[in-house]
Amino acid sequence: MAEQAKLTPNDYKSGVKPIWCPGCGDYAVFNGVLTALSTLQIPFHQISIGSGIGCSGRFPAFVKSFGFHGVHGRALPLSTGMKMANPDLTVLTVGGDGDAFSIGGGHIAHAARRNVDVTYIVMDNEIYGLTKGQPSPTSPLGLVRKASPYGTVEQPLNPLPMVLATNASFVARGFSSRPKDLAALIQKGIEHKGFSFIQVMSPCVSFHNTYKHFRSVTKPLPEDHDSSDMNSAMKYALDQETVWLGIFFERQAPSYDELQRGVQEKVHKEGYDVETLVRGFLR
Amino acid sequence: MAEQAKLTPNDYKSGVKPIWCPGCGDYAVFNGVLTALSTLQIPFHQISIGSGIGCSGRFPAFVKSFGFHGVHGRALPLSTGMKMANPDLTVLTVGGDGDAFSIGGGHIAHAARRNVDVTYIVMDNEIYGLTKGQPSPTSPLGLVRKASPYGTVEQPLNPLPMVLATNASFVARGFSSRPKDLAALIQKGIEHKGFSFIQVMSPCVSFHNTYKHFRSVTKPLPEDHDSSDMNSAMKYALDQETVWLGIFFERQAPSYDELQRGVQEKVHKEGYDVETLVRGFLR
Amino acid sequence: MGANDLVIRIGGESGDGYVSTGDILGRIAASSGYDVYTFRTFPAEILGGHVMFQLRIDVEKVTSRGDMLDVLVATNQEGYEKHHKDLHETGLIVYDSNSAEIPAENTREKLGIPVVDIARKLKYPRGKNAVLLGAVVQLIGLEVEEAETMIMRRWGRKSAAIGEQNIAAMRAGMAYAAENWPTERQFRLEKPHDTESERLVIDGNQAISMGALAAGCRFYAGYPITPASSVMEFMAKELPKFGGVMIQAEDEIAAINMVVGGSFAGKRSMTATSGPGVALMSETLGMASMAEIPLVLVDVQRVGPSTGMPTKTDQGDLNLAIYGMAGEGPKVVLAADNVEDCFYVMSAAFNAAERFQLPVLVLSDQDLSNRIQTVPLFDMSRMQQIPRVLPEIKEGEKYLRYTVTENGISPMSIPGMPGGNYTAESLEHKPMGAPSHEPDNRITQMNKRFRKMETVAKEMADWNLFKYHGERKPNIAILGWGTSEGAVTEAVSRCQAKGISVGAFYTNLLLPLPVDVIAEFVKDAKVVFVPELNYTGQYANWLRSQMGLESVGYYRYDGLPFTAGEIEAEIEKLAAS
Amino acid sequence: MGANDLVIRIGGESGDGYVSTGDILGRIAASSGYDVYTFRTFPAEILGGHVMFQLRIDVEKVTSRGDMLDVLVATNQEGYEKHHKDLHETGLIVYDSNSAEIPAENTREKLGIPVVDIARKLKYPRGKNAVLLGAVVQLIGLEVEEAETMIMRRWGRKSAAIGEQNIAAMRAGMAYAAENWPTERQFRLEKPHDTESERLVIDGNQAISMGALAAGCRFYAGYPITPASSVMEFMAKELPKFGGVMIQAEDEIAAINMVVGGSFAGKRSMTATSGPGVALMSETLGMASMAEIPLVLVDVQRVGPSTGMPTKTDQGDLNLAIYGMAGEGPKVVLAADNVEDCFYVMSAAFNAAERFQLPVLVLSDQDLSNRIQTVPLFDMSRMQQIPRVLPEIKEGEKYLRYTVTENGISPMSIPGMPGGNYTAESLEHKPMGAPSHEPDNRITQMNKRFRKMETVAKEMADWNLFKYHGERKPNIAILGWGTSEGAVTEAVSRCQAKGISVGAFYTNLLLPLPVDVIAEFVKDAKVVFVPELNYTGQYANWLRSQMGLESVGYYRYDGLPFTAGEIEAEIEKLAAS
Ligand SMILES: Cc1ncc(C[n+]2csc(CCOP(=O)(O)OP(=O)(O)O)c2C)c(N)n1
Ligand SMILES: Cc1ncc(C[n+]2csc(CCOP(=O)(O)OP(=O)(O)O)c2C)c(N)n1
Ligand code: SF4
Ligand code: SF4
Ligand SMILES: [Mg+2]
Ligand SMILES: [Mg+2]
Repeated sequence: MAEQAKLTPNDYKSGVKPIWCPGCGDYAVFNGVLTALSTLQIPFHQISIGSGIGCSGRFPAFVKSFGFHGVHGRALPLSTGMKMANPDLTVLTVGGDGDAFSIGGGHIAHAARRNVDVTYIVMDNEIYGLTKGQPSPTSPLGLVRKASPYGTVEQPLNPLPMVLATNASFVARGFSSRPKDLAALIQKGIEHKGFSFIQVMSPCVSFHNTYKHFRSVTKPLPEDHDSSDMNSAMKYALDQETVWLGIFFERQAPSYDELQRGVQEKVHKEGYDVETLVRGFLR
Repeated sequence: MAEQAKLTPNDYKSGVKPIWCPGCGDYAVFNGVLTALSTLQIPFHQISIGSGIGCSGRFPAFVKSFGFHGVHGRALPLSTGMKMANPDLTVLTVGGDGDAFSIGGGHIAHAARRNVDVTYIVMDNEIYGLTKGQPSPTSPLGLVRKASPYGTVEQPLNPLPMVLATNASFVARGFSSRPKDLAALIQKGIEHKGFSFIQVMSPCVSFHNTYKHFRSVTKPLPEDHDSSDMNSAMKYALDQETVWLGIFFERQAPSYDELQRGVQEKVHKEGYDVETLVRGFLR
Repeated sequence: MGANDLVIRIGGESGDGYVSTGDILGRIAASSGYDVYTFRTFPAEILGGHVMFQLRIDVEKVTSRGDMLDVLVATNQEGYEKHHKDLHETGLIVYDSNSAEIPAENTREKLGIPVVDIARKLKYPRGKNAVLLGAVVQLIGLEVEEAETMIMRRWGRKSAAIGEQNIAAMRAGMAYAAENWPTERQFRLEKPHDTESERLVIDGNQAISMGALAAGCRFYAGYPITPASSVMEFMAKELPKFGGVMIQAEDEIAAINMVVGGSFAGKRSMTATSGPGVALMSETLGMASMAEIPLVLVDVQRVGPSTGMPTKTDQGDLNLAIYGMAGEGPKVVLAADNVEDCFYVMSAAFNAAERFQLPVLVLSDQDLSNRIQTVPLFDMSRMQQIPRVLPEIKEGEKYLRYTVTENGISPMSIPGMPGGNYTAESLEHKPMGAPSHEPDNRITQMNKRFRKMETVAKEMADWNLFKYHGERKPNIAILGWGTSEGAVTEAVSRCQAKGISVGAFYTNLLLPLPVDVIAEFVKDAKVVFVPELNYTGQYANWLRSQMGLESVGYYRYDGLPFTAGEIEAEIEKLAAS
Repeated sequence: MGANDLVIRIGGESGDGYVSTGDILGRIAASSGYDVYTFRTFPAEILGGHVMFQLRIDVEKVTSRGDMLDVLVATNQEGYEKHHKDLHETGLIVYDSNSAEIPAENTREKLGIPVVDIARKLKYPRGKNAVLLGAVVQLIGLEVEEAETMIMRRWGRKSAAIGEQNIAAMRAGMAYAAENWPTERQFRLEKPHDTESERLVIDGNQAISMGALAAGCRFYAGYPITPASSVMEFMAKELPKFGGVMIQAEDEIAAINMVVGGSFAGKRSMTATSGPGVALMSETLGMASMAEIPLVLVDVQRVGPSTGMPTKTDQGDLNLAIYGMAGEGPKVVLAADNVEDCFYVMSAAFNAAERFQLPVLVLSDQDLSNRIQTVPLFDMSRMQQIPRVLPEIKEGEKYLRYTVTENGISPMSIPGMPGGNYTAESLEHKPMGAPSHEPDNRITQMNKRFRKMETVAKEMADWNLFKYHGERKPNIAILGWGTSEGAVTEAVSRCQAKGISVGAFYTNLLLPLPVDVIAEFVKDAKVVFVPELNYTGQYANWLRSQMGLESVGYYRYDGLPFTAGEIEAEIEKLAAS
């Protein structure tokens, strides 16, 4: 084989044109992923991206990699299946805040406790983009939309403390307006062995444009934040004033595929086959 | 009407005999609920109890009240419907750790952020009782059961920090071996206007007997814990050594029915009816 | 030249406002006394992308989107390329001559309008839409006053000045068309036949929502999904005004369980979703059937399977509605046949749910949900509410929730009723509600529950749920359901005019199927014809399974509704063979 | 007196170990060369409560649970009260005379054994079960050596001493029975006909699990649910030994999505659940159909709707399996007819899934899942694997995942294949996988996907999925499916012996229905008889919808499996009319 040329971010584009609105925050995430993949030089055929339904869920088709645009809210179980059936793959999971925290809200804790080695990037625009602007679980209180004509009365969820509380092994937050930091976070998430959760504040220019807001309230986590300290991570995550960016928490722990491989090795018996198993049930 | 005699805890028994195994922790929860109801002297017909499937899910039938033994994992949405359609009711929601944190894991955050005025009592036995002993999301690491013959490799979830992270307005933990404290917690949960979450360590004597374990690791929350302080609540909830008992966190906030009533009052128009509405669409 | 009926299509870039231009055009026609019927497509892109808006205007009742186009308004080159094939030989192309060029091989009449130039001249570049609107108003002969009123109502809503600017642009468009197009070649409509009667201009989802409110719905929980979201949004706005509650749930499973809880607690409760949501709800639907909880679920069908084509129409969920349950329990399935029907069918749905204590599914579809139609003002006297059968609670006697009765209906108490306490049960249960797995009790309760289906069939036969079009004893008997009614009705009329013996029967009630009524209708038919918007012929299959009825099918599954023309052609083929 | 066939039932308190006593009895008989077949009930209580265990022993093949009892072992009063009505007039009651009293009006033979006293005398009160076991072993004439071996294998597993104590108790029971019961009145079984051939003693869920492993399943995700949990538990134990993975998911929706992901990534993947789980999975099943993902879903049916009666059997999910999808897409539905079948049907299931790239549902049921049967050692040569069609990836050419082919099967690449990258798509899509809502493309892809169903019908016709019992051209043609096969087969033999022209046809393949094969079978029949364990006659309905076939139904829906006797009676009624 000829010597492999270094793959550029552009090489990771599938050629399918993103259908996002001009200015959508998801473009920055897209570019961040392309950059991270090219930095890590992961071969196309070793990448697999699972997603649910939403503007953000359209992501996989745009990347030159394997992908699966599944049903709404089940991107994590889908990706868990991929990774556990084929641990050699680099698996990304992508989707929106509705996909992740509303219909799919039950799955995050379980991916976290298994420590499935996938990188979950949630493009949080605090709105349902694809269905044209209904409030999402992260929408601010009082948001007026067609589905909330008198303003939402439900408190927004703050996903980071919730994910931290699952003891997930990598928890971070990025912002589409800080593309370089974002690309670096995504890269670190991919490099992290185990479950990586990255919330990206990714504004929806069409139904809830929050660029200005987040530009004013975001800040990189202070230098002295110790990302192995859960209490510190929790404190910054719970902060109601500043939306901190960066890696909140990180710990090393065996990933689910490693743990399962461990079990396989433990129970491995030379020459064991279905015939042996069946004969164990002879009368 | 004749003067109402005071209702005793026993009066709140429906007469249907609980099918739980002798010694099951759920009996203590049952008694705690009877006691709380009789302390509060809530009339039978004003109580409604929603549950999912599990040993614990059989609960409603045993109480003299309205009840709904629904499907697995949906006790909270079911109860939300009850309360919001009929805000005069005192609504309890009961179920197991599988019902609550596994199949139903996506609903807690939403009941919390709506601040639905129901009291959710999770009988956490760290096991699937009704289906005969499969590990649950709260089962300890390494638990060997038929479904985990080589020991579980998934980290257990710690529900309290997760619920705290949703900013739920009342978060507490009890233990079946402390029936008095438990009854008091349940009473406070019912009195609290808004979403009350009570995790009860309720051992399963048949498939995972944890009485001894919890007797040794539980302790009432220290006197100086300030239950309005989220950071303190989180610290005690995250504690890996001691399983603290009591009210971790409590805050006053309008409940969902109050918020919705607010909207109704705001938009109320005298004389408005469907005919008026329809005529607004005349060509 | 004067026409009874015109089909006008606007093709262009989404986001440029052409859809709302089409909408205004429809409202001008409607307020002038015409009947209108709209049809549109959605782009693949989130914003932008090609879109078309079609409007049919008739001097009297219009029931389908129409076949070929009389007027094509091409706002850009794509607008011409994509649609010119659908234009009548005698049709007219109106186009923005600043943005599109009509190729030499075109044989149709055309009128280019320098829309951009005209708008620029008015110093109001955003007036492009109004210029084109004016041109069309002029060409088809609508009243300028009506047009001005509508423009003010829509574009002038936020600022009267903008309204005025658009009126000026509209007048400029009119003037240009008047100057550049000979009066005798105008596509002038005859005067409308009925300008007096009160008529509504609404789409199917609005009709469903108003129907639900009129039927007494006071609790709604839902989850956004195209094309059902607008029901939820309507209810969000209106329910609080009626003291009701609408909850946007975290997912469909939560929504349906909230609905179950709301209904249990005594409120008429509903949700609306589309296929994927119905699939998710099916576990709880079975529970509602078992626990005997009234509820209404509207399925606004879209193209499946799975995410499919969310903005396209289909009748692919009939199987799911009828059969989508683990195990077996009673339920009722209804379908709405047209926009007007969407209103009244909700009354039947809630009454069936409450009367028989079971889940009721109502099938609508993307086309019905989105199309705007003129319909007669609703008749509220048709919305009588049949209440839940409440128990008489007797002192000292235990109330038995699942009492075994002859008609299967057991009086149902409501939380808050003294002495009425019981536990609704998803397990098989005894009359008092406690779980039981005794074989005999099981048989008794199954029989009781299924007796409700006989009661449903008996009682609902009188609920005005059947429609006949054309002959009552035709040679060609058409059995259709739901959204196809309009196109089929029109095709039946046309074929009758040609001397073909044809008639169509539509029933809102699909489960239980009114077998006797259908048998009577098809008794003397030479052929039974079943057109459906799906691949496998689900209704034909249902008819065969329920009554052994053989039929000839005609299936469309490309996401588009039927045209009257294609049904007409099929009928003619059958008549000829 | 020597019998070919004995039906023995033990009735008593759950938790007292009588179920495992029955189980050991069965294993003694099986290891002695008899054919056995068990049937049991479950108590309502979590622990404790009344339970019965039934065992049928035959000198040759046994296919159903039997009709009336030959021996009733009553371990307490309830054990007598609940079951004595099911005892043959000539049957024997063996009872613990310390715990139960047989009322005077009893007309059957009885043998009271002071079980408690005997056990106490042995200073081993827990030996009660072994005492009773010994009595039965003696009465029906099983070999004492086999009995001792089995006791050691089971009760002596943990401690040899306990095993020995139980053997002593068993011998005491034998001795008591020998002394107190005249040899000539013993219920002695004839010698078994075949003691040589290798036979397995397993239940349906074990057969399914082993079948899955033999069929190459290497990824399993599931969620506990009665009566499917033991498949998951079996896989948890065995899969890691084969380098596979079993995940207990957080719910059924997660489970099926993991399975989709696992299959997409290249492993033969499955899940097993029961009705409520299937309902929850139906959204994702539609997605698998759309995205063309192979997967196997086993539905171990229980009584519905909803939570229903989880420990009772039913055939109520056929409709759901066939029709439970939003919109329309190809899938395959299979049913297992007996315990042996459970093994082989998994091969067909995985081969169909992989070959045709679609979801395959396998219907089993509570009775099949739990009953322990002697079956011939599995023939591994019948488990050949048909692989997925992989693409040939060509340099510089874009791989088209959903290529339009004649047989509908598009070569499917696997993550990890260089150049094979594509996106599996739940939206309607173009051949390369990108979403599309173009009408023409929709038609092309729908046709392509549904062509797979024709290919399925053609290819699977040769997969050995049809069984005939009795006459091939009978007057009374029985069409059954699944778990009823055993009882029906037995009834057919009995009726044939009485000179009735009767035969039964069973197909594992229910969707697509092998219409031609069935038509051929029923061609000359006077009547088609369809017995089912459900209320509405789902298979009969399916037959009518697919081929207009009219039939006489016989439905049982009380949670119990058929007996051969009741089917026999129905056949005789039909023969007489
Ligand atoms: C089961 C199901 N329910 C609902 C929908 C409709 N739906 C599509 S995307 C979406 C939410 C989109 O919001 P989010 O996940 O935040 O993604 P975004 O579009 O904002 O990126 C919904 C409700 C669906 N496709 N499937
Ligand atoms: C949809 C569905 N899936 C699975 C089941 C089976 N099931 C019944 S109870 C239960 C879990 C019980 O565990 P938990 O919720 O902890 O309650 P416990 O019995 O321990 O009180 C399961 C999985 C079901 N009834 N429905
Ligand atoms: S609607 Fe919002 S989220 Fe969707 S593509 Fe447009 S900007 Fe992005
Ligand atoms: S199995 Fe466990 S949880 Fe269930 S009733 Fe018995 S002790 Fe309680
Ligand atoms: Mg979003
Ligand atoms: Mg539990």
